[in-house]
Amino acid sequence: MNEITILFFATMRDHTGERKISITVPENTQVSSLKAILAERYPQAVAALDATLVSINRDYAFDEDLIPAGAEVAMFPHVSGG
Amino acid sequence: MNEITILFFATMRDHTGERKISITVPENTQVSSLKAILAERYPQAVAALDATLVSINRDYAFDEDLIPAGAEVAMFPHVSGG
Amino acid sequence: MTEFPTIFSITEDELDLDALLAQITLPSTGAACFFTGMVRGTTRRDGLPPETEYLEYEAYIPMAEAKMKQIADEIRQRWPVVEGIAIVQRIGRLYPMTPTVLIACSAAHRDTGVFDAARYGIDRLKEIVPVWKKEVGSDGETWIEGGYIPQPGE
Amino acid sequence: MTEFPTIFSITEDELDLDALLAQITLPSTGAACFFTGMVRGTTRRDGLPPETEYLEYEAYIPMAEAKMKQIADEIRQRWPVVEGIAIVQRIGRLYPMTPTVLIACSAAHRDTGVFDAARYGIDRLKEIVPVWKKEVGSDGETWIEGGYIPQPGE
Repeated sequence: MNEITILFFATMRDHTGERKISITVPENTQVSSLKAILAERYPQAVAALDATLVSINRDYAFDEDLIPAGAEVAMFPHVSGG
Repeated sequence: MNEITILFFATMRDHTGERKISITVPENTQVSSLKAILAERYPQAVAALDATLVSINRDYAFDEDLIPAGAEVAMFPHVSGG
Repeated sequence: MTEFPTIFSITEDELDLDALLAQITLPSTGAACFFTGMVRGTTRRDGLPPETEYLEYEAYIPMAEAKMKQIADEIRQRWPVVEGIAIVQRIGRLYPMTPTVLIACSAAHRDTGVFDAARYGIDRLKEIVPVWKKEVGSDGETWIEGGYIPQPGE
Repeated sequence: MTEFPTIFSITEDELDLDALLAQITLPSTGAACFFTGMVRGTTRRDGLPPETEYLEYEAYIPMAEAKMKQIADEIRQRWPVVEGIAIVQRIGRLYPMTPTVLIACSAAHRDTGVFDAARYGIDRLKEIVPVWKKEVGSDGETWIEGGYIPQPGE
């Protein structure tokens, strides 16, 4: 099992009600599986999790990407800086 | 006869050795004739007068333009601001 | 080869354009193009309040700075003659008419792509730098969302 | 219609980009593009000294300001959505790395032509605004001359 950190920003923070959590996931967990795990934990955030952008260790990540041990994962909506 | 002012800038000032002069020219003097008058006055500046830009009352002027009474004429090289 | 300055930061402080320009000016530099974004107080858009009281900006700071660095690298690859690059995003509560973001590129001359490079920089910032803003006005709060989906490798 | 700010000046004072940006920012303004020119200390050109000690700028001030006003009018004609325009030329003795000229255009959004408008502004300034500069270096003085011949009506 791998311990990972998940950060939520903007609307993802609003939907989950969390800013930062630590969870344990099986080794070789894909981003898509992590979203499924979180959908169970935050049922009110299912639609948002479906559309969320994801980063792993500060790089954009995608459904098939594997989450390494100790990863800093972040979930957030489309960016809108400027 | 019309009294006019002539300002010299940059290399035109260097060539004529003057910053500002007042001269009297015939009515309906064209820019080209004014250059000829000045070429006689500043023989060392003949080549420069040939290539000079000219303004009348702060607008660019050209060889055939007439110089009105009381005009503020200026003579200067190609601009190089920035 | 001269070391060309690259500045990227997320800050809560006021932008200081003159200081940033000085930081991207080398002895060989003759031209710079800046883009700045400001909070609009009045905007016409369907379904949103017409008057903005303020915007609340937040960022995923370490990733945002990494992505700014990446944008600077992309600019240098596309416009190798660019000398200095500054990319700064201000966050926090920002009121109308306040500058929020700056992209500046310097080079020896103006015909080197500095205008295109700055334009590219702000376009990319709005695509991949993790910053978000919430508009607060008389009718409540609205998150503003971009429309870009980053691709693998971005 | 809102009165859009137009600033044009010849000055011996330091440029203050932040103050100029504030002057061309309206409540409806969301974007601005600036161009600044700086004195280059090192330039590679045949027949000229490689190191510039300073540049000496002079202007025919009232005509220069009139031509800046004309450039602002031309910009508004070509890019009617431009809101604020600032055109400032600094004169006097200016040392390497010093900003000498600024063109800034603001608008509601960045895709309104502000980059092209600022680019147009500096190109036109170098064509028709009566300002001249003399380069002073270790090898003596050299007047720098532009190559543009204004046409009737310019």
